[in-house]
Amino acid sequence: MAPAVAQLLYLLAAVCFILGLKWLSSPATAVRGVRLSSIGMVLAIAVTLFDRTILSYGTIIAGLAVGGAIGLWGAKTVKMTSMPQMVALLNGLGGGASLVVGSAEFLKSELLGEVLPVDVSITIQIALIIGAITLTGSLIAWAKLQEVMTGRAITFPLQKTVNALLFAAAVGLSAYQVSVPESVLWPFYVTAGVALLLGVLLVIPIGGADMPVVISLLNSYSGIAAAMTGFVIRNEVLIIAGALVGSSGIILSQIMCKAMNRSLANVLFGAFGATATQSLKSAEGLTVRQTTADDVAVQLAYAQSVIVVPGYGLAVAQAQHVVRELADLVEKKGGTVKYAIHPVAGRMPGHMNVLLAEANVPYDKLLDMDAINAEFERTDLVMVIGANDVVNPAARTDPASPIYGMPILNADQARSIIVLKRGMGAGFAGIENELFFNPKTAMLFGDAKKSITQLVSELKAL
Amino acid sequence: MAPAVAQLLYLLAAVCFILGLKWLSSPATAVRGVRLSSIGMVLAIAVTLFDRTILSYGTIIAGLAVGGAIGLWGAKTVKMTSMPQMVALLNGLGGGASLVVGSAEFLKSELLGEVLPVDVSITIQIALIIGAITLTGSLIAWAKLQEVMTGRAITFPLQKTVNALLFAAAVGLSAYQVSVPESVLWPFYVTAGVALLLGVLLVIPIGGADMPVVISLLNSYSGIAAAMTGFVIRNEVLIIAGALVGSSGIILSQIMCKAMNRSLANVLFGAFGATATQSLKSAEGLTVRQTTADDVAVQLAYAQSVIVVPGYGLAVAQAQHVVRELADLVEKKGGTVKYAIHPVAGRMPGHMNVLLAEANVPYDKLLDMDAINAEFERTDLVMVIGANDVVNPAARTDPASPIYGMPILNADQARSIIVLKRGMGAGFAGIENELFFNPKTAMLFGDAKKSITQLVSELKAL
Amino acid sequence: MRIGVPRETAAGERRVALVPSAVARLGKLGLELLVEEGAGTAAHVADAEYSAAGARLVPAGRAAAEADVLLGVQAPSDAQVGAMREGAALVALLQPAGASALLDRLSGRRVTAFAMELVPRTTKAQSMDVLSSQATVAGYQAVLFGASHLARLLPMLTTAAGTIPPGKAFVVGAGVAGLQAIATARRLGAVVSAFDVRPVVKEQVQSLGASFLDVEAVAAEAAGGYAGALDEAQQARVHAAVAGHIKDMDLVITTAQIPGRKAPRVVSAAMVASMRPGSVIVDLAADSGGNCELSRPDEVVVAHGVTILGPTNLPSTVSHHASVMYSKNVLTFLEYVIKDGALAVDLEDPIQGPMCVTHAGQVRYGR
Amino acid sequence: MRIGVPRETAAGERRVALVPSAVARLGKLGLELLVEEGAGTAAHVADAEYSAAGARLVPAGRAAAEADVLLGVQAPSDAQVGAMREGAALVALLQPAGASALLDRLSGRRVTAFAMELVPRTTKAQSMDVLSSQATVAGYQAVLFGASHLARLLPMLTTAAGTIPPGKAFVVGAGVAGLQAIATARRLGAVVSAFDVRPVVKEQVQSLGASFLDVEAVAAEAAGGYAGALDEAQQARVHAAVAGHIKDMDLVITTAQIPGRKAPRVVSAAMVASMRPGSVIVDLAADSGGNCELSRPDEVVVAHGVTILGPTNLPSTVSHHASVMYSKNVLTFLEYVIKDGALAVDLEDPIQGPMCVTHAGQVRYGR
Amino acid sequence: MIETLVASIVLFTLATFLGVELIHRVPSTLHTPLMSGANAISGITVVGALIVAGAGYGWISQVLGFFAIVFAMVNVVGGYMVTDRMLNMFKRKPGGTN
Amino acid sequence: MIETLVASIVLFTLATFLGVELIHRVPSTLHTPLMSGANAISGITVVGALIVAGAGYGWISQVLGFFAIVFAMVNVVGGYMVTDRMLNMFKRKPGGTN
Ligand SMILES: NC(=O)c1ccc[n+]([C@@H]2O[C@H](COP(=O)([O-])OP(=O)(O)OC[C@H]3O[C@@H](n4cnc5c(N)ncnc54)[C@H](OP(=O)(O)O)[C@@H]3O)[C@@H](O)[C@H]2O)c1
Ligand SMILES: NC(=O)c1ccc[n+]([C@@H]2O[C@H](COP(=O)([O-])OP(=O)(O)OC[C@H]3O[C@@H](n4cnc5c(N)ncnc54)[C@H](OP(=O)(O)O)[C@@H]3O)[C@@H](O)[C@H]2O)c1
Ligand SMILES: NC(=O)c1ccc[n+]([C@@H]2O[C@H](COP(=O)([O-])OP(=O)(O)OC[C@H]3O[C@@H](n4cnc5c(N)ncnc54)[C@H](O)[C@@H]3O)[C@@H](O)[C@H]2O)c1
Ligand SMILES: NC(=O)c1ccc[n+]([C@@H]2O[C@H](COP(=O)([O-])OP(=O)(O)OC[C@H]3O[C@@H](n4cnc5c(N)ncnc54)[C@H](O)[C@@H]3O)[C@@H](O)[C@H]2O)c1
Repeated sequence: MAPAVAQLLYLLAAVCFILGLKWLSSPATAVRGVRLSSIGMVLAIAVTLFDRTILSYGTIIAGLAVGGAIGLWGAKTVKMTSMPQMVALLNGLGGGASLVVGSAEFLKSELLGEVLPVDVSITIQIALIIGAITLTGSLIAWAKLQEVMTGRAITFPLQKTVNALLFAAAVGLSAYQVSVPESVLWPFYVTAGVALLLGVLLVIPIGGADMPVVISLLNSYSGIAAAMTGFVIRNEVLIIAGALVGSSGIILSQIMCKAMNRSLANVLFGAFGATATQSLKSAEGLTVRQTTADDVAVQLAYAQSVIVVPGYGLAVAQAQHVVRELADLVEKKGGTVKYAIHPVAGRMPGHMNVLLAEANVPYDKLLDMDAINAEFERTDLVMVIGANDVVNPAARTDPASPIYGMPILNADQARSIIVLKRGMGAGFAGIENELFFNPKTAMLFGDAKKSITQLVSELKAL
Repeated sequence: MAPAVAQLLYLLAAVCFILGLKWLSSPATAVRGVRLSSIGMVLAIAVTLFDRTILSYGTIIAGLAVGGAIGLWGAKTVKMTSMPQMVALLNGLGGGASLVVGSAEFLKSELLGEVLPVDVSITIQIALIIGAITLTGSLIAWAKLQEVMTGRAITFPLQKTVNALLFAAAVGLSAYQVSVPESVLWPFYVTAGVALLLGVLLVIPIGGADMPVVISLLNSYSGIAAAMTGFVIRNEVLIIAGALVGSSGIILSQIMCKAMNRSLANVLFGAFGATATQSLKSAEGLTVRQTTADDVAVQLAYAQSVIVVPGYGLAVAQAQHVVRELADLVEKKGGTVKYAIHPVAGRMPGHMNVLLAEANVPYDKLLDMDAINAEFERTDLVMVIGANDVVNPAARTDPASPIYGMPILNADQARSIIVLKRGMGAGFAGIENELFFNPKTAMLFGDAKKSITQLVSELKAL
Repeated sequence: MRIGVPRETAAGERRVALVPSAVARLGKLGLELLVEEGAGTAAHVADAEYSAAGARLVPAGRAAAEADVLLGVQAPSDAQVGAMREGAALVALLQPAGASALLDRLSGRRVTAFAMELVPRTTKAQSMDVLSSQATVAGYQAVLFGASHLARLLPMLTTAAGTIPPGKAFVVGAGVAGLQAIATARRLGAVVSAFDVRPVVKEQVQSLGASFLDVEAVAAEAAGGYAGALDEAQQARVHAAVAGHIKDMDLVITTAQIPGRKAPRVVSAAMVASMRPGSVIVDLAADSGGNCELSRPDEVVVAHGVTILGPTNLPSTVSHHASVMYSKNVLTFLEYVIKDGALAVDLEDPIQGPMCVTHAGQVRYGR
Repeated sequence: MRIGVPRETAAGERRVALVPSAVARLGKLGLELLVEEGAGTAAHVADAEYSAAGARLVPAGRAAAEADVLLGVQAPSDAQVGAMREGAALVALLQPAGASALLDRLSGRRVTAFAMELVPRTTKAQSMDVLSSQATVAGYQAVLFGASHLARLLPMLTTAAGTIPPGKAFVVGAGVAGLQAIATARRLGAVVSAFDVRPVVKEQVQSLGASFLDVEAVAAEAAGGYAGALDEAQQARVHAAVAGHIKDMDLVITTAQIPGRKAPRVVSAAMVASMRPGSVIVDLAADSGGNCELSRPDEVVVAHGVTILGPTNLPSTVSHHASVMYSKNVLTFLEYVIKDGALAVDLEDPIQGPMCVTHAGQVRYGR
Repeated sequence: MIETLVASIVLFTLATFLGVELIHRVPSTLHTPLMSGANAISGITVVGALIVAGAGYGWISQVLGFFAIVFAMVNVVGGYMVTDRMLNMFKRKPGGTN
Repeated sequence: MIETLVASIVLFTLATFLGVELIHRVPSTLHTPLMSGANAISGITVVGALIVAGAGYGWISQVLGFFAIVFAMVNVVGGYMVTDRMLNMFKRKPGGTN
């Protein structure tokens, strides 16, 4: 194959990656995005195989077969709930590959006694360090998520200083390696070792819940490592694809942090500061699952049946108009929305009626408890908006509870439950609500009106 | 200057252009965007001057001085209302520059008897053709906007065929030129002439109101011409900047078309089909100015004082809740919103009160005619929502009008007026309303609820 | 020139023709205002407010005798007419259609009389349009009146003591009063439907969030935006549609009128019988014949368990604001007809002309 | 076991203790239902509906004599008590506080009497809570009643006859009735403010779109979510704040109550005098002493031009829905106390205990 | 030679994609300034013009180069100035929270 | 040499900008699939691995190349498959208008 043709085909592969990434970020086109991106990958591999004067196909075929088989098997067998750790593992391997390629180039030149150009040397060192950090860092992330090791932040005194020193050491050794023309190998091994250690140390102080951000960041690193490899072997598709992943990965990490209302710095180094994470645990130590508006918006967009359970908080927030707007949007997207009115929701008889009538919610969508309770279990999504006591399962199960015996709305029977309230405040009865700790429940904290306004704009953007 | 340094500085210039373009597309950063982009330009020029072994600084200094002075003078003296034609003119010159540079390279090689590589030849031809089309096309656009020639579409029989033939001729001659090694000049001159003619012919069938789209498209062309020049002289910043402008210009043309609810094809070739543009002219031949939701949203975001004039159309559209939401948003952005209630707005006494009370608009924002009429002239923006007779100046000026003598809201005295209605339908009194033809007025057509919902999401996105 | 504001003499009339703010405005035009003592009491306006606004208080009965222009809400009593000066003017709701005796008496005293209900329903005259302003009040009050007679709640309420479904209200005749009734019933949370014979009204009804009872091929739009009478076939279709609809209604407000005719009969006795006991009908057309067969002017009729109210002067029960609005209408009219401190009667004027029922010893109404 | 539903004998009482849907539910439990002829007439429930639901119609007066459990809205007449069987049960609003004679008579006949107003205000008992259900109706009706007595319009209206500003309503005591009054006045378009001595109520008032009259350092929250009495300094501050606020009000609804005491006096005669003529006060506490100094139970007092209404039984004017809700409460109570077709009296029960005023010949109330 | 051509094509392609992604939703008030700003950037041909004019291959190059520089410079200077003037029309109002 | 380095830097810069612009607002449900998809793309090192392994410079290159290929292939194949599986979880519901 003529080099020019190969380069153009590489360019085509790069275009596949570009469009693939773009499409991946919208629900409607995501599937198409992966497909196109994988086509690009096949193309890149094929071009490489045909283009270069490959001397030993044996190793290559074996490698491709073994790697492909493992990947296939892993992807088929992994459980849906273990996806994040799977991605961590795959990412680590990607970093490992860069590390190995860099090492191979380096060792080859050393063995052949070649003197590498400075820029190649530099980029080899960068690929090496980043690849190593990605490898061990990802493995730690995997271990934390898989609960092979504790998900808690692991800190020790002077941790930041140690990390900084190690990083300086790695950089220093690399510089030494590059500047010394004669063939010395020890700085190379030490650099690799230090970088591998650094990967471990950088990730252990980060809590298990923040791992997705870390993985995304490491993913970005492995992109950069790939790009560096590209510099080394002068290959454009590696540079482009690597840089793409490098920058989009950082953006994605930032988006993820924003969705958690944190900064990237806070995620990465938060464990060293005051651990100000609010405790959202029940008396029995259960924790609630927090969610974000864009997430709920996607759920709403895909839910076929939605029930809104309004409560006193809806009235306090004066969210009746926006709720109506949200419901209209959901219906436009093809879902149905009903309102489940508990007889004592709010603070006066008919409180919810007054509000929802003001917002012109059609009367036939307001169903009282008896009319709607059987429907919950057939419902995709329940949105509990500022209600608390009226959906508290303790009324059914806990004879000691002051609300024991009060009939409640069966919100807990729905397939998925979203609760909108400001925090973990109790309702009128002043008691804890185990519904919030239900694994099917996700909490969207904030003033109900603000939250719903956000939901509306997220849903519109989808 | 070392070539590598020059190239890196060119890259920096390209980055300036990238960020400059990006920032230009948001109101908050636009000013910064132009500045950065112009810094990039200065950088690119400086690098060129220092890098190449410039033999004759005389011509260059003279050229820079003359061109800069003309540009400065033109930009300072042009009237704000003539901006579009100014841009057309500048764009034409840009295309002209590409044409001249291409010609110079071509003539040089012919004179020196050099044989150009095929790719350079090809790109020279492309630069030539596109540059020529841009030059004359832009000049025609300028002439149409400046009303030097008629703004109407100029068509003649077989126009499309002629254009196609001319285009084929230009391409054919170029191909011939490239493929014939010996020095012939006539195909070059003929190609240039045909392309210049083509520029004229392509633009004359397009109506004056669509010129901005055409200019944007020609701007995109001149970007491509610049990129081709870059191919010719092997200069990266030319390629990058040219491609950037080339693609973003096309996107911008599309956005502009979308804002006019047209397709690009319809704009370019619309004159040949049935001219289906709806007539929005008054009996006296005045035309209304149509606007779009994103435009109104920007105005709302920057208006300090807004008065909403609701009318019967608001009731018909049941837009009371969304109006309230829009007003809340405007106030959040720092503007004030008041409602001007005409005594006979709607179809029953107090019609507007009923609706706005339902949407919980605070009573102190509802001002009756006597209370608010003096405020209009101090108001940045009036939004007339489904009102008609109550803002019809004929009541003041036209004794023959059935509404003569009825006091009206002085909406026409505001600095800017937006009217939301479905079309040019009359109100209760069944008469035409000259307010709609006021130069300060822009019409946002569509059901009021839909329009306002759109405004809300546009305003949120700003 | 003297403007006289009497204390209303008609039974049950609580409004007053001019309120102090209007008195002050007229005073600025150089007019002299005479207000009878106690004229505003029933409308909750004190004599002191009138004096403060610049009026001269006169004993009851004196306004008619002294005024050049006598105002009034309802027609003056015979005594008042007798006391009026020759050539004086009169502005009030004179109900000229059935009042030829009054008109004769007025022309006998060469009074220039303007009947406020005859103000043309044109855009320009809207601010003098007492029919609209008083109908607004009537439509609002009709719903309050009906709802407080109802043995049911109008809004939907989901409570620990069960769910109360929303009440159903039905408005017949969606003119000024009918639309206001729709709006008020909607405010109270009722599910509102309406019927009218003018098809343009459908959109107006819907613009208030109510539904419209469509009857095929019924349209009786007459000149000036008023309704006309229906032919027999149309009447039959309306009858069938209303009968089918009305039996589920809790509150029915009827406001149908055809100018110059007996009010159309829309609700028959059989329809009343089909309704649930405890429902309420408010017939605003009771004194022009009634939209409901069983309504009697100013009586509370209970038939088949349904309460049928026929109030004839609801605006008067909202005496204060009804007076404020009436006064604003009269003020606008006076400002229109008074030029340079004197009445400028112009029988060719598109507004004065139709309103003037007697002038220079002639009865003009009906000629 | 036989359940008896009498025709109410108290003057002006239009409600009925059980409506047909509840009759049917109890029938399913195997109980025999006796309903006096005409028991539901005033609540617009026909005898035929009761029979259709499975009740046996008995002549007036017979229910007391035949029933094992006699229901009622108000306390039974002496004759009814006399006719009751020994050991029978009674469920009604007995107003035990001022009714020791009645209680003695009931215990004399060994009647087990449950006073519905004594149902504890706990979450669990909410569906038996007649105070809440009837207060809901009263709060709604108080606004309609007040508004239709008002010489003004409540909603803001911008019309060709001038702009009517929105009416101002003030609700004193934001308990169940007060909150409903707030909601209803808001529906009608009034600008609503409210005052209560319990600070928690502020948020509830605001959640209905009304504003709260803040008085510094006033808080009197007693057990069970009820209010307590204020000390003198607090009282003085409240007086000053209310006096400053009330003079601009068009409609005042007072609902303040302190359990077991005379209703607090919130609106003084001087305050009434400061209000605009034509305004209206509706005092829902009139029969427990009145929140307004000038109110008289069931009378219309006009003082200083202000109309003061003191309705004592507003729920009865909304007879049908008030009965539906009352009946639902009673039904829930009966389902709670009846086990296997017989009354299971349990004086230790947290709900029955407080409600049972006489049992086995003993008066338990007040012991 | 062909190598540099391919490299140029790669650059052109990437920059084209970048141009597409850069412009998303532009309020129509910014359409003209954006167009004008982009137009100024397309004046980058001035670099080409400089190279042609500076190469000193004789009078044709000189003359053509001169005109190319003048044209391109008018485009550049005029374009930026005009854009700036347009943007000065909308200054942020004080007091907004965004 | 240095020329190609600069060319590589130019490419890297452009692609970096492009990466930044490509990702805008991603619903959080797509965060993991997107991350996983991007991760699969970073498996492009497989190209490097192939070149290293195929060059045939002796056993070290062979062995290291083999492992590099295996690692990278697992990353690529696993990455795409996993992403696809995740995306299959949300299929559009029928009847929606968007
Ligand atoms: N209906 C009646 O007649 C009546 C009368 C008296 C008492 N009650 C009692 O009131 C209760 C009613 O139950 P419910 O479920 O409606 O209400 P609830 O149990 O009182 O719970 C209301 C919840 O809303 C949340 N909230 C408050 N303000 C909010 C805001 N601005 N945005 C978002 N969330 C907000 C609060 O949590 P955060 O603080 O965490 O946000 C609170 O947990 C029952 O216990 C009932 O017995 C009813
Ligand atoms: N207030 C009263 O008591 C009363 C009573 C009777 C008559 N009137 C008369 O009614 C008139 C009131 O004036 P006005 O300015 O309120 O109304 P108007 O003059 O009747 O004009 C209403 C305008 O709204 C537009 N429209 C209708 N539906 C719409 C929708 N869904 N979305 C957006 N626009 C819509 C219509 O234009 P398109 O068709 O182009 O959309 C129409 O031009 C006066 O002439 C008055 O005299 C008033
Ligand atoms: N141009 C203006 O400025 C102006 C001013 C005031 C009123 N108007 C218009 O004048 C019209 C009449 O108003 P009005 O309230 O005085 O009317 P009205 O009192 O004469 O009649 C009330 C309503 O009853 C309806 N009606 C008549 N016969 C009926 C029947 N058999 N069944 C059902 N409905 C029947 C009429 O159509 C009318 O809507 C309205 O449309 C109003 O908008 C216009
Ligand atoms: N847990 C439950 O399920 C449940 C059920 C029913 C009622 N409740 C609660 O019980 C409380 C009492 O309700 P209610 O309506 O029967 O009360 P109520 O009729 O006893 O009193 C009415 C209101 O008057 C107020 N008040 C007393 N003195 C006052 C004064 N001097 N000035 C102003 N206001 C004064 C009280 O605070 C109360 O809000 C309410 O808060 C209600 O929510 C709770």
